[in-house]
Amino acid sequence: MINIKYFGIAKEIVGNDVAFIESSTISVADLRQRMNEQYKAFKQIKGYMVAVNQEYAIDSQIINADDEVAIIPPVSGG
Amino acid sequence: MINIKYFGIAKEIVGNDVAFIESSTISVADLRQRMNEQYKAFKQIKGYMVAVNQEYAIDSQIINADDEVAIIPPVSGG
Amino acid sequence: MKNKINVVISEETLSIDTVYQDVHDELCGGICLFVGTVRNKNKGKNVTHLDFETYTPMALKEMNKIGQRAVDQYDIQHISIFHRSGYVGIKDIAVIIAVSSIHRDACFQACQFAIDTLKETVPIWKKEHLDDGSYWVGARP
Amino acid sequence: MKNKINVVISEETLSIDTVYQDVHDELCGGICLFVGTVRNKNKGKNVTHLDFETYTPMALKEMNKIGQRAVDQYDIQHISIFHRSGYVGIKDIAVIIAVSSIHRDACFQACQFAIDTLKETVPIWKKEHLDDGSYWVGARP
Repeated sequence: MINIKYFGIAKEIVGNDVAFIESSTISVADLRQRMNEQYKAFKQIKGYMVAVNQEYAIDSQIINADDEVAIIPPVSGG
Repeated sequence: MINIKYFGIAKEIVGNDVAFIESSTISVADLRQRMNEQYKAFKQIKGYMVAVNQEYAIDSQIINADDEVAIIPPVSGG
Repeated sequence: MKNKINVVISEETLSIDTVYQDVHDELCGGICLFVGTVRNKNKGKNVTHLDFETYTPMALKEMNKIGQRAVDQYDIQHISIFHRSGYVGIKDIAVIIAVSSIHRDACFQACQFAIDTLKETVPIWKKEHLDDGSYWVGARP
Repeated sequence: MKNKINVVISEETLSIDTVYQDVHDELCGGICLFVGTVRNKNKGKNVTHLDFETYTPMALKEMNKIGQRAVDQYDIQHISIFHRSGYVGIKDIAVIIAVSSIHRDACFQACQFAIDTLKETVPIWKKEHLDDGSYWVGARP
Protein backbone atom coordinates (compact mmCIF):
# COMPACT_ATOMS: atom_id res chain seq x y z
CA MET A 1 0.00 0.00 0.00
CA ILE A 2 1.15 3.51 -0.80
CA ASN A 3 -0.20 6.44 1.21
CA ILE A 4 -1.01 9.53 -0.79
CA LYS A 5 -1.63 13.03 0.54
CA TYR A 6 -4.17 15.24 -1.20
CA PHE A 7 -4.36 18.99 -1.07
CA GLY A 8 -6.68 21.76 -2.19
CA ILE A 9 -9.20 20.77 -4.83
CA ALA A 10 -7.76 17.23 -4.95
CA LYS A 11 -8.52 16.79 -1.26
CA GLU A 12 -12.07 17.97 -1.88
CA ILE A 13 -12.52 15.51 -4.73
CA VAL A 14 -11.08 12.58 -2.80
CA GLY A 15 -12.96 13.61 0.33
CA ASN A 16 -9.97 13.06 2.55
CA ASP A 17 -6.45 14.35 2.97
CA VAL A 18 -4.90 10.89 2.81
CA ALA A 19 -5.88 7.85 0.79
CA PHE A 20 -4.19 4.64 -0.27
CA ILE A 21 -3.55 2.70 -3.39
CA GLU A 22 -2.99 -1.02 -3.41
CA SER A 23 0.51 -1.27 -4.74
CA SER A 24 4.02 -1.71 -3.41
CA THR A 25 5.83 0.01 -6.25
CA ILE A 26 4.47 2.11 -9.12
CA SER A 27 5.68 4.74 -11.53
CA VAL A 28 4.37 8.27 -11.29
CA ALA A 29 2.77 7.81 -14.73
CA ASP A 30 0.91 4.70 -13.59
CA LEU A 31 -0.11 6.40 -10.37
CA ARG A 32 -1.60 9.25 -12.40
CA GLN A 33 -3.55 6.78 -14.53
CA ARG A 34 -4.96 5.03 -11.47
CA MET A 35 -5.82 8.33 -9.81
CA ASN A 36 -7.63 9.54 -12.91
CA GLU A 37 -9.62 6.32 -13.16
CA GLN A 38 -10.50 6.25 -9.47
CA TYR A 39 -11.39 9.97 -9.21
CA LYS A 40 -13.11 10.99 -12.43
CA ALA A 41 -13.38 14.58 -11.15
CA PHE A 42 -9.60 14.91 -11.46
CA LYS A 43 -10.32 15.55 -15.13
CA GLN A 44 -11.91 18.84 -14.09
CA ILE A 45 -8.65 20.02 -12.57
CA LYS A 46 -6.31 22.01 -14.73
CA GLY A 47 -3.70 19.33 -14.08
CA TYR A 48 -1.64 18.29 -11.10
CA MET A 49 1.91 17.47 -10.15
CA VAL A 50 3.00 14.48 -8.13
CA ALA A 51 5.51 15.02 -5.35
CA VAL A 52 7.59 12.15 -3.98
CA ASN A 53 9.36 12.76 -0.70
CA GLN A 54 8.49 16.44 -0.95
CA GLU A 55 10.07 16.92 -4.37
CA TYR A 56 8.26 17.32 -7.68
CA ALA A 57 8.51 14.04 -9.59
CA ILE A 58 8.59 13.26 -13.30
CA ASP A 59 6.39 10.54 -14.84
CA SER A 60 9.17 7.95 -15.04
CA GLN A 61 10.03 8.14 -11.35
CA ILE A 62 9.30 4.98 -9.34
CA ILE A 63 7.39 5.27 -6.10
CA ASN A 64 8.12 2.78 -3.32
CA ALA A 65 5.98 1.80 -0.36
CA ASP A 66 7.49 4.07 2.25
CA ASP A 67 7.76 7.16 0.07
CA GLU A 68 5.79 10.27 0.97
CA VAL A 69 3.58 10.88 -2.05
CA ALA A 70 1.41 13.96 -2.62
CA ILE A 71 -1.01 15.11 -5.30
CA ILE A 72 -0.29 18.78 -6.00
CA PRO A 73 -3.06 20.58 -7.90
CA PRO A 74 -2.19 23.99 -9.40
CA VAL A 75 -0.64 26.02 -6.60
CA SER A 76 -1.98 29.48 -5.76
CA GLY A 77 0.09 30.90 -2.94
CA GLY A 78 1.16 34.52 -2.64
CA MET B 1 19.71 92.41 -6.47
CA ILE B 2 18.87 88.76 -6.87
CA ASN B 3 18.92 86.46 -3.84
CA ILE B 4 20.41 83.05 -4.45
CA LYS B 5 20.15 80.01 -2.23
CA TYR B 6 23.06 77.62 -1.97
CA PHE B 7 22.95 73.99 -0.88
CA GLY B 8 25.36 71.19 -0.09
CA ILE B 9 28.87 71.72 -1.34
CA ALA B 10 27.90 75.02 -2.97
CA LYS B 11 26.81 76.35 0.42
CA GLU B 12 30.15 75.30 1.87
CA ILE B 13 32.03 77.07 -0.92
CA VAL B 14 30.02 80.27 -0.64
CA GLY B 15 30.13 80.10 3.15
CA ASN B 16 26.47 80.96 3.47
CA ASP B 17 23.11 79.56 2.46
CA VAL B 18 22.02 82.81 0.77
CA ALA B 19 24.03 85.35 -1.17
CA PHE B 20 23.21 88.12 -3.61
CA ILE B 21 24.26 89.23 -7.01
CA GLU B 22 23.96 92.81 -8.16
CA SER B 23 21.56 92.52 -11.01
CA SER B 24 17.89 93.05 -11.67
CA THR B 25 17.52 90.60 -14.54
CA ILE B 26 19.96 88.00 -15.84
CA SER B 27 19.91 84.81 -17.87
CA VAL B 28 20.75 81.51 -16.21
CA ALA B 29 23.82 81.26 -18.47
CA ASP B 30 25.08 84.67 -17.34
CA LEU B 31 24.35 83.82 -13.73
CA ARG B 32 26.47 80.68 -14.09
CA GLN B 33 29.32 82.71 -15.53
CA ARG B 34 29.20 85.21 -12.67
CA MET B 35 29.00 82.44 -10.09
CA ASN B 36 31.99 80.67 -11.58
CA GLU B 37 34.03 83.87 -11.58
CA GLN B 38 33.05 84.82 -8.05
CA TYR B 39 33.49 81.33 -6.54
CA LYS B 40 36.48 79.69 -8.21
CA ALA B 41 35.92 76.55 -6.16
CA PHE B 42 32.71 75.90 -8.14
CA LYS B 43 35.08 74.47 -10.78
CA GLN B 44 35.78 71.63 -8.39
CA ILE B 45 32.12 70.63 -8.35
CA LYS B 46 30.97 68.04 -10.83
CA GLY B 47 28.53 70.64 -12.15
CA TYR B 48 25.37 72.21 -10.85
CA MET B 49 21.86 73.00 -11.92
CA VAL B 50 20.10 76.29 -11.44
CA ALA B 51 16.54 76.27 -10.15
CA VAL B 52 14.23 79.23 -10.64
CA ASN B 53 11.09 79.31 -8.55
CA GLN B 54 11.76 75.73 -7.50
CA GLU B 55 11.97 74.37 -11.04
CA TYR B 56 15.11 73.33 -12.90
CA ALA B 57 15.97 76.06 -15.40
CA ILE B 58 17.70 75.96 -18.77
CA ASP B 59 20.51 78.37 -19.64
CA SER B 60 18.33 80.65 -21.75
CA GLN B 61 15.81 81.27 -18.98
CA ILE B 62 15.66 84.83 -17.67
CA ILE B 63 15.77 85.43 -13.93
CA ASN B 64 13.96 88.42 -12.51
CA ALA B 65 14.51 90.20 -9.21
CA ASP B 66 11.80 88.52 -7.18
CA ASP B 67 12.42 84.99 -8.44
CA GLU B 68 13.56 82.32 -6.03
CA VAL B 69 16.91 81.16 -7.39
CA ALA B 70 18.91 78.19 -6.13
CA ILE B 71 22.25 76.60 -6.98
CA ILE B 72 21.75 72.83 -7.06
CA PRO B 73 24.98 70.81 -6.91
CA PRO B 74 24.73 67.10 -7.82
CA VAL B 75 21.93 65.66 -5.72
CA SER B 76 22.50 62.58 -3.57
CA GLY B 77 19.26 61.72 -1.83
CA GLY B 78 17.98 58.24 -1.27
CA MET C 1 28.92 38.28 5.85
CA LYS C 2 27.20 35.03 5.04
CA ASN C 3 23.93 35.17 3.13
CA LYS C 4 20.96 34.38 5.31
CA ILE C 5 17.86 32.68 3.96
CA ASN C 6 14.82 32.46 6.19
CA VAL C 7 11.43 30.96 5.33
CA VAL C 8 8.37 30.83 7.54
CA ILE C 9 4.80 29.61 7.24
CA SER C 10 2.65 31.04 9.99
CA GLU C 11 -0.94 30.86 11.16
CA GLU C 12 -0.51 34.25 12.82
CA THR C 13 -0.68 37.76 11.38
CA LEU C 14 2.54 38.62 9.55
CA SER C 15 4.57 41.64 10.67
CA ILE C 16 6.36 43.67 8.01
CA ASP C 17 8.79 44.94 10.62
CA THR C 18 9.78 41.42 11.64
CA VAL C 19 10.60 40.47 8.06
CA TYR C 20 12.40 43.77 7.50
CA GLN C 21 14.58 43.30 10.61
CA ASP C 22 15.31 39.79 9.43
CA VAL C 23 17.18 40.98 6.31
CA HIS C 24 18.51 44.29 7.57
CA ASP C 25 22.15 44.66 8.46
CA GLU C 26 24.68 47.46 8.42
CA LEU C 27 26.20 46.36 5.10
CA CYS C 28 22.92 46.78 3.22
CA GLY C 29 22.00 49.97 1.48
CA GLY C 30 18.73 48.78 0.00
CA ILE C 31 15.87 46.58 1.05
CA CYS C 32 12.99 45.66 -1.24
CA LEU C 33 9.84 44.25 0.29
CA PHE C 34 6.88 42.75 -1.47
CA VAL C 35 3.69 42.51 0.54
CA GLY C 36 0.82 40.52 -0.92
CA THR C 37 -2.55 41.38 0.54
CA VAL C 38 -6.08 40.13 0.11
CA ARG C 39 -8.25 42.10 -2.28
CA ASN C 40 -11.96 42.57 -1.68
CA LYS C 41 -12.78 41.90 -5.33
CA ASN C 42 -11.76 39.31 -7.87
CA LYS C 43 -13.24 39.35 -11.36
CA GLY C 44 -16.09 41.51 -10.14
CA LYS C 45 -17.05 39.20 -7.26
CA ASN C 46 -16.97 40.25 -3.62
CA VAL C 47 -14.35 38.33 -1.70
CA THR C 48 -15.05 37.84 2.01
CA HIS C 49 -11.81 36.09 3.00
CA LEU C 50 -9.26 33.49 1.91
CA ASP C 51 -8.17 30.18 3.32
CA PHE C 52 -4.62 29.03 2.66
CA GLU C 53 -3.89 25.34 2.75
CA THR C 54 -0.20 24.43 2.85
CA TYR C 55 1.82 21.28 2.36
CA THR C 56 4.09 22.76 4.97
CA PRO C 57 7.30 20.70 4.90
CA MET C 58 7.46 20.71 1.10
CA ALA C 59 6.41 24.37 0.91
CA LEU C 60 9.26 25.33 3.24
CA LYS C 61 11.68 23.32 1.10
CA GLU C 62 10.49 25.06 -2.06
CA MET C 63 10.67 28.46 -0.36
CA ASN C 64 14.24 27.67 0.69
CA LYS C 65 15.09 26.74 -2.90
CA ILE C 66 13.78 30.11 -4.04
CA GLY C 67 15.96 31.81 -1.45
CA GLN C 68 18.97 29.82 -2.53
CA ARG C 69 18.38 30.55 -6.21
CA ALA C 70 17.94 34.25 -5.43
CA VAL C 71 21.28 34.27 -3.60
CA ASP C 72 22.94 32.42 -6.47
CA GLN C 73 21.48 34.59 -9.23
CA TYR C 74 21.53 38.07 -7.71
CA ASP C 75 24.07 40.01 -5.69
CA ILE C 76 22.00 40.10 -2.52
CA GLN C 77 22.74 39.82 1.18
CA HIS C 78 19.71 38.21 2.79
CA ILE C 79 16.23 37.04 1.81
CA SER C 80 13.25 36.16 3.95
CA ILE C 81 9.96 34.73 2.75
CA PHE C 82 7.01 34.61 5.13
CA HIS C 83 3.66 33.11 4.10
CA ARG C 84 0.38 32.81 5.94
CA SER C 85 -1.66 29.66 6.37
CA GLY C 86 -5.29 29.39 7.38
CA TYR C 87 -7.89 32.17 7.45
CA VAL C 88 -6.79 35.50 5.97
CA GLY C 89 -9.22 38.42 5.91
CA ILE C 90 -9.59 41.28 3.43
CA LYS C 91 -6.61 43.68 3.50
CA ASP C 92 -4.65 41.17 5.59
CA ILE C 93 -1.20 40.12 4.52
CA ALA C 94 -0.82 36.77 2.75
CA VAL C 95 2.89 36.94 1.98
CA ILE C 96 5.91 39.12 2.71
CA ILE C 97 9.21 38.81 0.88
CA ALA C 98 12.15 40.96 1.93
CA VAL C 99 15.51 41.12 0.19
CA SER C 100 18.52 43.19 1.23
CA SER C 101 21.45 44.10 -0.96
CA ILE C 102 24.39 46.44 -1.03
CA HIS C 103 23.18 48.05 -4.26
CA ARG C 104 19.52 48.42 -4.94
CA ASP C 105 18.92 46.89 -8.37
CA ALA C 106 19.69 43.42 -7.05
CA CYS C 107 17.11 43.57 -4.26
CA PHE C 108 14.33 44.56 -6.66
CA GLN C 109 15.20 41.83 -9.13
CA ALA C 110 15.55 39.14 -6.49
CA CYS C 111 12.33 40.13 -4.73
CA GLN C 112 10.33 40.00 -7.96
CA PHE C 113 11.96 36.70 -8.91
CA ALA C 114 11.02 35.30 -5.50
CA ILE C 115 7.33 36.22 -5.62
CA ASP C 116 6.99 35.14 -9.26
CA THR C 117 8.57 31.77 -8.49
CA LEU C 118 6.67 31.29 -5.24
CA LYS C 119 3.43 31.57 -7.16
CA GLU C 120 4.57 28.83 -9.54
CA THR C 121 6.30 26.29 -7.35
CA VAL C 122 5.38 26.48 -3.67
CA PRO C 123 2.65 24.00 -2.65
CA ILE C 124 0.22 26.41 -1.08
CA TRP C 125 -3.41 26.65 -2.16
CA LYS C 126 -5.77 29.55 -1.85
CA LYS C 127 -9.49 29.04 -1.44
CA GLU C 128 -11.31 32.25 -2.18
CA HIS C 129 -14.55 32.76 -0.29
CA LEU C 130 -17.13 34.93 -2.03
CA ASP C 131 -20.54 36.23 -1.04
CA ASP C 132 -22.05 33.31 -2.92
CA GLY C 133 -19.67 30.39 -2.57
CA SER C 134 -16.02 29.51 -2.64
CA TYR C 135 -13.47 28.01 -5.02
CA TRP C 136 -9.83 26.95 -5.24
CA VAL C 137 -8.00 29.65 -7.16
CA GLY C 138 -6.43 28.49 -10.42
CA ALA C 139 -7.53 24.88 -10.04
CA ARG C 140 -9.97 24.74 -12.96
CA PRO C 141 -9.10 25.09 -16.64
CA MET D 1 -10.66 54.87 -6.40
CA LYS D 2 -8.55 57.92 -7.05
CA ASN D 3 -4.78 57.54 -7.07
CA LYS D 4 -3.17 58.99 -3.98
CA ILE D 5 0.29 60.52 -4.05
CA ASN D 6 1.91 61.44 -0.75
CA VAL D 7 5.37 62.89 -0.21
CA VAL D 8 7.00 63.71 3.10
CA ILE D 9 10.36 65.04 4.26
CA SER D 10 10.84 64.42 7.94
CA GLU D 11 13.45 65.09 10.62
CA GLU D 12 12.07 62.15 12.59
CA THR D 13 12.73 58.41 12.27
CA LEU D 14 10.71 56.97 9.38
CA SER D 15 8.22 54.17 10.03
CA ILE D 16 7.79 51.49 7.40
CA ASP D 17 4.35 50.70 8.75
CA THR D 18 3.20 54.30 8.34
CA VAL D 19 4.24 54.35 4.69
CA TYR D 20 2.74 50.90 4.12
CA GLN D 21 -0.61 51.94 5.61
CA ASP D 22 -0.49 55.05 3.45
CA VAL D 23 -0.72 53.07 0.19
CA HIS D 24 -2.66 50.05 1.38
CA ASP D 25 -6.30 49.66 0.50
CA GLU D 26 -8.66 46.81 -0.11
CA LEU D 27 -8.35 47.01 -3.90
CA CYS D 28 -4.62 46.37 -3.84
CA GLY D 29 -3.17 42.91 -4.13
CA GLY D 30 0.47 43.93 -4.11
CA ILE D 31 2.60 46.49 -2.36
CA CYS D 32 6.27 47.01 -3.14
CA LEU D 33 8.39 48.93 -0.67
CA PHE D 34 11.91 50.15 -1.08
CA VAL D 35 13.76 51.04 2.08
CA GLY D 36 17.10 52.80 1.74
CA THR D 37 19.30 52.51 4.81
CA VAL D 38 22.68 53.84 5.83
CA ARG D 39 25.61 51.49 5.33
CA ASN D 40 28.58 51.43 7.70
CA LYS D 41 31.06 51.28 4.82
CA ASN D 42 31.53 53.16 1.59
CA LYS D 43 34.50 52.41 -0.65
CA GLY D 44 36.30 50.78 2.23
CA LYS D 45 35.89 53.73 4.61
CA ASN D 46 34.00 53.54 7.90
CA VAL D 47 30.90 55.68 7.84
CA THR D 48 29.77 57.07 11.19
CA HIS D 49 26.56 58.80 10.08
CA LEU D 50 24.99 60.92 7.35
CA ASP D 51 23.56 64.38 7.26
CA PHE D 52 20.84 65.14 4.74
CA GLU D 53 20.36 68.70 3.61
CA THR D 54 17.14 69.37 1.72
CA TYR D 55 15.77 72.18 -0.39
CA THR D 56 12.46 71.23 1.08
CA PRO D 57 9.79 73.00 -0.99
CA MET D 58 11.45 72.11 -4.28
CA ALA D 59 12.26 68.58 -3.10
CA LEU D 60 8.60 68.01 -2.26
CA LYS D 61 7.61 69.33 -5.68
CA GLU D 62 10.06 66.98 -7.40
CA MET D 63 8.90 64.05 -5.26
CA ASN D 64 5.32 64.86 -6.25
CA LYS D 65 6.33 64.88 -9.91
CA ILE D 66 7.84 61.42 -9.47
CA GLY D 67 4.60 60.23 -7.92
CA GLN D 68 2.58 61.75 -10.75
CA ARG D 69 4.81 60.20 -13.42
CA ALA D 70 4.60 56.83 -11.67
CA VAL D 71 0.81 57.04 -11.71
CA ASP D 72 0.83 58.08 -15.38
CA GLN D 73 3.29 55.41 -16.54
CA TYR D 74 2.33 52.37 -14.45
CA ASP D 75 -0.97 50.81 -13.50
CA ILE D 76 -0.67 51.58 -9.81
CA GLN D 77 -3.06 52.66 -7.09
CA HIS D 78 -1.08 54.77 -4.64
CA ILE D 79 2.49 55.89 -4.09
CA SER D 80 4.14 57.42 -1.05
CA ILE D 81 7.68 58.73 -0.83
CA PHE D 82 9.15 59.58 2.58
CA HIS D 83 12.65 61.00 2.94
CA ARG D 84 14.67 61.92 6.00
CA SER D 85 16.44 65.19 6.62
CA GLY D 86 19.16 65.91 9.16
CA TYR D 87 21.24 63.39 11.09
CA VAL D 88 20.78 59.75 10.08
CA GLY D 89 22.78 57.04 11.87
CA ILE D 90 24.12 53.71 10.60
CA LYS D 91 21.33 51.22 9.79
CA ASP D 92 18.76 54.00 10.04
CA ILE D 93 16.31 54.59 7.24
CA ALA D 94 17.02 57.40 4.78
CA VAL D 95 14.11 56.83 2.40
CA ILE D 96 11.00 54.71 2.08
CA ILE D 97 8.99 54.38 -1.11
CA ALA D 98 5.79 52.36 -1.14
CA VAL D 99 3.65 51.60 -4.18
CA SER D 100 0.42 49.65 -4.26
CA SER D 101 -1.18 48.09 -7.29
CA ILE D 102 -3.86 45.62 -8.23
CA HIS D 103 -1.35 43.38 -10.02
CA ARG D 104 2.16 43.09 -8.75
CA ASP D 105 4.42 43.83 -11.73
CA ALA D 106 3.32 47.45 -11.77
CA CYS D 107 4.24 48.11 -8.16
CA PHE D 108 7.77 46.75 -8.62
CA GLN D 109 8.34 48.80 -11.77
CA ALA D 110 6.94 51.99 -10.31
CA CYS D 111 8.87 51.61 -7.06
CA GLN D 112 12.16 51.13 -8.86
CA PHE D 113 11.38 54.01 -11.22
CA ALA D 114 10.66 56.21 -8.20
CA ILE D 115 13.89 55.52 -6.32
CA ASP D 116 15.99 55.75 -9.50
CA THR D 117 14.42 59.10 -10.38
CA LEU D 118 14.57 60.43 -6.83
CA LYS D 119 18.31 59.92 -6.84
CA GLU D 120 18.58 61.95 -10.04
CA THR D 121 16.18 64.81 -9.60
CA VAL D 122 15.23 65.54 -6.00
CA PRO D 123 17.27 68.36 -4.40
CA ILE D 124 18.53 66.52 -1.35
CA TRP D 125 22.21 66.25 -0.48
CA LYS D 126 23.95 63.66 1.58
CA LYS D 127 27.05 64.48 3.59
CA GLU D 128 28.82 61.30 4.56
CA HIS D 129 30.72 61.45 7.83
CA LEU D 130 33.69 59.09 8.10
CA ASP D 131 36.13 58.28 10.87
CA ASP D 132 38.52 60.76 9.32
CA GLY D 133 36.46 63.52 7.76
CA SER D 134 33.33 64.15 5.77
CA TYR D 135 32.31 64.90 2.21
CA TRP D 136 29.31 65.67 0.05
CA VAL D 137 28.43 62.50 -1.83
CA GLY D 138 28.67 62.76 -5.62
CA ALA D 139 29.67 66.42 -5.61
CA ARG D 140 33.20 66.05 -6.96
CA PRO D 141 34.16 64.81 -10.42
